Amino acid sequence: MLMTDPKLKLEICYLLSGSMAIVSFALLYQSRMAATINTFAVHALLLGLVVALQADIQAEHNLYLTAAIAVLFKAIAIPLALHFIIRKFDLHRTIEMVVSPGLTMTAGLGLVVVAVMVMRPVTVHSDALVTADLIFAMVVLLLGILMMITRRNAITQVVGFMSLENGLILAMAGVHGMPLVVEISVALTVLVACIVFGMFFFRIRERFSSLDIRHLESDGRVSQ
Amino acid sequence: MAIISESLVQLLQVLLVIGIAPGLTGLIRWVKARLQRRRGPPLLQAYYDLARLSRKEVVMAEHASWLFRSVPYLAFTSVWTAAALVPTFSTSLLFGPAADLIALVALLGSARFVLALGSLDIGTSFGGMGASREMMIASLAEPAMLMVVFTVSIFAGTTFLPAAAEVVRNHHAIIHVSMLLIVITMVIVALAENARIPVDNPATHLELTMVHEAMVLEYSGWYLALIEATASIKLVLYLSLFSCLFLPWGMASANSTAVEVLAGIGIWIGKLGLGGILLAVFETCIAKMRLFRLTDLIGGGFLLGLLSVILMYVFGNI
Amino acid sequence: MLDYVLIGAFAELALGILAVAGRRYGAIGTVVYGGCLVISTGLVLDSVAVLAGVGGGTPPTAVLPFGMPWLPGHFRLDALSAFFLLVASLGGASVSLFALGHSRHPGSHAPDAARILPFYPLFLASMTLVVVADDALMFLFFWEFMSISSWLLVLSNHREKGNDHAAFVYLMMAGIGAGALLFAFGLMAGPQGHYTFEAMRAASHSHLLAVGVFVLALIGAGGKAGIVPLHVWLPLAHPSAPSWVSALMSGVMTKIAVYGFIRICFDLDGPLPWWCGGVVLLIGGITAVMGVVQALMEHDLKRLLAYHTVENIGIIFIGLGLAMTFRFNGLAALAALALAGALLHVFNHSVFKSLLFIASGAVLWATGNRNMENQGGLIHRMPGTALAFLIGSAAISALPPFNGFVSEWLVLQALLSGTVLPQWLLKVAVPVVAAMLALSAALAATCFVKAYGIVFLGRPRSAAAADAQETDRFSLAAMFFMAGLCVAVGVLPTPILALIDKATQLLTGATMAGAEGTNWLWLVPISAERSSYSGLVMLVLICLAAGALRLIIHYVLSHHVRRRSAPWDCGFPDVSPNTQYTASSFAQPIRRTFGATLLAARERVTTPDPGDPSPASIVVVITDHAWQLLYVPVAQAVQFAAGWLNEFQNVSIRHYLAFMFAALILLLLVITPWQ
Amino acid sequence: MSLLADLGAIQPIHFALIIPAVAAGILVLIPGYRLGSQINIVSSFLTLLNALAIFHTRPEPNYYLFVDDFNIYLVVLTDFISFTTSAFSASYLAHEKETGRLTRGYARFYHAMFQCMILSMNLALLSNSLGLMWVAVEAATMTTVIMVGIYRTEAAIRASWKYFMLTSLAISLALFGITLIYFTASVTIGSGPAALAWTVLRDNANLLDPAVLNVAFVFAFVGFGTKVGLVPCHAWLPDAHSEGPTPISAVLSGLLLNVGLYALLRFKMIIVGNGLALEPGPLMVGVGLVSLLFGSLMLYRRWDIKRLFSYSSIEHMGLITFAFGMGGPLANLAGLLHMVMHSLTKSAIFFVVGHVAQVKGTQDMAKIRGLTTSHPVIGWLLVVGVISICGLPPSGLFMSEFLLITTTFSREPILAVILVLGLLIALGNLIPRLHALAFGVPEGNLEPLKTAIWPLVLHLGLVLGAGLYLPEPLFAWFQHVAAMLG
Repeated sequence: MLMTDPKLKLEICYLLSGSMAIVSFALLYQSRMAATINTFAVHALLLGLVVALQADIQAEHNLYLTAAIAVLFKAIAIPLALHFIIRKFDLHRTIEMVVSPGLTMTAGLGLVVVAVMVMRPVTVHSDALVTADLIFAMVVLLLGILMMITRRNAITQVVGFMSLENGLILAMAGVHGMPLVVEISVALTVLVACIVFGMFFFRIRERFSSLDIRHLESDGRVSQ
Repeated sequence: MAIISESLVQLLQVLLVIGIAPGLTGLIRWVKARLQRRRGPPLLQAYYDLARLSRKEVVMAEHASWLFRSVPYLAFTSVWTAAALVPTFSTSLLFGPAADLIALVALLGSARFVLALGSLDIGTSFGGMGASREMMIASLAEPAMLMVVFTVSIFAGTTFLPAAAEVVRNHHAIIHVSMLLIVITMVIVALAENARIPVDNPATHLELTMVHEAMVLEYSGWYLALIEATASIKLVLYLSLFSCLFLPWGMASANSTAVEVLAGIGIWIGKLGLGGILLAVFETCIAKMRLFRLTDLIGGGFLLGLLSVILMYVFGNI
Repeated sequence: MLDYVLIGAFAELALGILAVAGRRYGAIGTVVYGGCLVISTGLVLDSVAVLAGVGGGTPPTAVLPFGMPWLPGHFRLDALSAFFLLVASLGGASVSLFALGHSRHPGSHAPDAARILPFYPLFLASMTLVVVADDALMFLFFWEFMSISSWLLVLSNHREKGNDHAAFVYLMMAGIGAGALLFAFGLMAGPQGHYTFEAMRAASHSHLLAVGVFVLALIGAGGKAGIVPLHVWLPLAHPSAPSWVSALMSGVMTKIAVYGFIRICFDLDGPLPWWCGGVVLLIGGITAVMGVVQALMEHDLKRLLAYHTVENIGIIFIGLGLAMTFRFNGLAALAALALAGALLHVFNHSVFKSLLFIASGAVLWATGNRNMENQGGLIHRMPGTALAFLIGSAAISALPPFNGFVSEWLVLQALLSGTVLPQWLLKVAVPVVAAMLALSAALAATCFVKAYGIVFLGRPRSAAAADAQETDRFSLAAMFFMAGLCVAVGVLPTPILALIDKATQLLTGATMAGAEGTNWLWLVPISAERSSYSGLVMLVLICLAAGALRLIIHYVLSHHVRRRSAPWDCGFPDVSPNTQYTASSFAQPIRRTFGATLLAARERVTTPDPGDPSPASIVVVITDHAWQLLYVPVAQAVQFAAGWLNEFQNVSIRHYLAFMFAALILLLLVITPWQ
Repeated sequence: MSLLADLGAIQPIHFALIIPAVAAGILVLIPGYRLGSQINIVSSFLTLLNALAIFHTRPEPNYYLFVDDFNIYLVVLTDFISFTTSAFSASYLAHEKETGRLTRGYARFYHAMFQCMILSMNLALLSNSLGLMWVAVEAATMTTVIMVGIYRTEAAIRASWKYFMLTSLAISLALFGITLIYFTASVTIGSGPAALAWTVLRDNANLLDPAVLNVAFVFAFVGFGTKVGLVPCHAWLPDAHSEGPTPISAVLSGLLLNVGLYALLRFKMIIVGNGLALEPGPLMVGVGLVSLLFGSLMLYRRWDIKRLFSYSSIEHMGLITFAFGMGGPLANLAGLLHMVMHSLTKSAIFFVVGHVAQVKGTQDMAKIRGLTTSHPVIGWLLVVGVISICGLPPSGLFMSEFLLITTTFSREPILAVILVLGLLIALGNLIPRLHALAFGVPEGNLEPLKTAIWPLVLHLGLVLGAGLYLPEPLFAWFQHVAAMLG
């Protein structure tokens, strides 16, 4: 009854996608791993809601599937798995960030400005929702990358990567009737799932004691 | 008719050159001795030497090759040929057209080339030393000589020697500044090429200072005679060249009578004698130079020659 | 005419493949070299026929399905190509003859034939095809192919220390030159890509473009020819190859490079300003002097010869530069004279340099050693080789009546005619260059007195030299063939000049006065009263004099006796052959005079204290300034850049992500203003 | 879902995907690696035949799959090289198995993954829909990541981790670019598959919003540029090449880089089609030159032979990008030609290198000497390969570099000088390395190793043949594509 008002739906959708950007900031700010994972779960949940709303608004039933995938995998399965790994490897220590949170936040703000500067003129011809959606998507994307490059820890890097994927799905859901959205989101999920769980973590646990990718970085012989 | 006269003149010159050369050498020796308050050898001593040498038996190193034996021939013939090409007392020679100045210099160069080879053939240290030093001197003297040639030929507009002589005679070239410069160059070159003081001492027997003598140490008998003759012919050649380029007066020409030719011969011999006496005086006055000072002397001559050529190019024959 | 050339070239390519196929088969060497000999001889006849005017006036052309369909292989055989084809195939024939003999009894130190046989015919074929190529692609294709095949030949005795460095420097310089030529052809072809030479000739090149092409051609082709300071590869690469290949590289390949320069600057390129000729002139003079001085410092026989190649290339470029200046000033006849001198020297140098290299190859085979200090007295053991080498030395030292003198004489005559040039700078430059030429000629004579005297005369300085063996008949035949050419061209230059005249007419539109062949005895470059030369007359005179002398000595002094004994040597006891003058001691005065300034030559003599039996030693350090000033800094810069960038290869993934991110943000910011 | 519905009836073009898919399915089940490798070869060969069939009869394009002059030749090239590679990897794996570097299980896995790789690359090339192409590229990345890490050594896992992180970020960016394209297309063309179909986009490029196109191109450029290995996004490439199995290195250099470039060029064509958008040429020229210089400078100070040649791949990819950035008939022609020739040559070189590494038991160049003496065939093939990759005749790369350098110098002399400088720097490093590897006194193991030589003989033969003569139809068709690229 309340959700029948299309105007309101738009408002809520707008609000939710905006809050995704804010949660991205929260992710950026988080300095504890468990908290990071929980925050990401929230991020994914929001994504699911937004996509579901978009599905309702655009009457694109495929999007419901995407939303479901987002919620089930990103908001539930993966966070659980990550928690499991943390417990298993006993990583309940704070992440040493490369740069201070304050600086990171500032950089994030700068990225928001960039996103607006770039996307605003791009979207003048289209309606407000799509505009907002794309801008927020880009913000989430850029913040995700920023998170990837300001963290040393494999888990948090993967979290950052997944958050930027959320941004992508947000964008795809936002533009009207994009085909193959489901396939693409499935592909993205497979990407994360198979790589993150299937391959790396087990291998890395075989080889290394911790997940700190400083072990994975150097090219070995410097004399190359 | 012209052919006959030309060939006669040519033959006469070829013989005269050989005939006079030892005399000139003897004259120089005699004058030097006089200047040094010695009685000195008789004027004809050089002829006696050649005769005696040609009678003596030839002693040769065991491992002398065919090259060693042919060197005296080659050296003598090439210098003799060169001498045959230089207009001495007449500008109309049968082989005149072959008397290209550059070719002349090159011919003398080949004589030096084979002599140096001959001195290396025995494989003695002094032979090598002589060859090395001779070639070093020549490597500066020959370009200097070519500078002289260039200047003259630019002035005369030809490298054809008799024609050059004609031009010089008719234009009083000797007054030209470039000509004055190359006179100096020519003197230096002539001293160097004929192994005279200050470049080399023909009379020395101190091994370490020998240059030309060191080259011919291994030769004896009539080989040595040939080489001595070569040296004196070379001297005649240079003096004749000098006179032909700078004092070409009194030379007979194509259509001149026998009397004029005889006069020309007389004048030529006079020039040679004068040149010899001047050379003797000069040699007496100065001392021999150290080997590595020579590069300064001959190089200086070379640069003077270059300067004169440049002047010639820039100002032409005014 | 052209068809025969192409057939021959492709037959040689086939021989290369055959050599690979039949490498197990013993007599393959005979087959390959024999085939090359036959083909090259045929090409000689063909090119002479073309130059003699057989087959009409218009140069034959051909188009082969080769390269790209819209740019098939164009080939053309005009007088210039024909002349250089003559040079190339003449060298190829005689060198193949030598190799034919040499391949029958390879010495112990010879590289295995399997590494030479496949590439030797390819090398010949590529050189043949370069001169007949008629579009940029074909020209560069075979030009580069020439470099690669010779590079592989240089690598054929790859186990020898230092050869890989030589090969590397060689290929590197070839690459630089190829780049320059690519640029030059790119300029002339234009953005639409008119790559055929006809199109380039037809196109009207702007002044600036013409100068650019000239500079690039000077770098590209001149570097291949070995002009200073691009000569550094030459003394490294040429000696490292097997001797007969060295003969081809020095005698022929450098000439192909000269062909490239002439083709571009005289034929394809637009009108050049006057100073271009002056630049070539000066570079030629400097090259001549530097080459011969470095040769004097050298006591590796083959390196010495290689440095003399540099010198002779200098002489050739002097002639070319003069021709350019004369052509600019509209003095066609003088341009023809200078060009004829240069081309004749191209021919002569290819003959006597190949001769000297294969003779040194025979020496190398006999003594197994390239170092002159270990040779000596070979005139007794190998008289034939010694005679051939002597003639070659006399020819390269520009002594009459050999061929080297004729060409240098012509170049000098052209220089002496430089007084008519109006440009003041040239009025100063020409005499200076003339002096350089005179100097280099004299120094060359000195250098070959050293080379011949140390290697062939005196007494053997090593056991190997003491029991050296004379080389085989084929090799001797090859040597004497070329020695004969040296004498023949020196005595009667007019016929070959008549052939060259076709090329000079093509390029300068004029003909040299003495080249019509009407006056077969006298060589008259400008006019009879200006200057004339006749090697024949000179030879006749010398023979007459010698004959007369012989008669006198035979009859007058017939009683003379000849006795052999120990050498006199001022009475010093003859200890051992080591007391002989060595190459380095022979060169010492020159080293003091020229080397000290031009090459920063430094001697360090260490004499032991009295009573100390250890031997004294002298160390001579020669530095080629070209290396220090030009190549070392570049190499260091590249190394530095590589090291600096390498630091970015060992950072963490995070940083790589950051690079990507930075690139993204940067690009976004860049495009924002245009939104 | 929607995709399968829209694919329509089965056509030959579908077999390009079905054959590898089925083969992969089978290969997972086949335990024996010998049989597996044979099946691998057979199915790759069938794929190649199918590609030729497609080449012969073009199917009707729909919104998902299509064939045009540009992609079909890449498809044929891809399937050809995958075929030769499968043949090579048979003998390669046999040796790996003997030495025990690979267990049987992983060999099975390898074959399956190999087919998946072919599948995804074919899909990426044949797909008309940008979204589908993206999925395919992503799948290709996944499979290759797994392949690179297959040895499970620490270094291998490092390499594939790096590869994964960089490329997955990259394709995410590319996806955003695609989304933007669709966004603007859906406004003007109308939403639905048509708005993602490349043919439609190209034809209606002028309808699209230039501002959006600019942003989209930036994202696509960084995204797919990373797959191409352009500086500064190249970091994954050397590790992935040097740590994975050599056949995979060959496929990476020979094919996957091309796929990335192909995607990039499609975007370029859309941008160029729309007149108002920014000109992408200068960007490609600049990045291409930087990559060229960087790659050739990085050749110095290498000790690992595979790493050396992977940097050479960066160099050549830079060269090709530069050529397409220059544009114009000649430069595009040179670029296309260079693409093919580089793929053939570089994969052949990696074959040789694989042999060498197996013979000598090391990838350390300091331990490899005198191959032409100890192993003449491999050694001389290496010489031929390196000569070709240096762009010296008689190789096809000489042809392309001739065209590129001459035409560039007459247009932009400075750029041409930088270009040649880069090539010379590369030459100046590769040649001494070649001398050390192929010549001199041999070192290390001297026993011959039985290997399949014919694939690399075939590759180099093609390269040399192309250097001597390009067949008329092939060339005409090259010119046509060059004109298409604009």
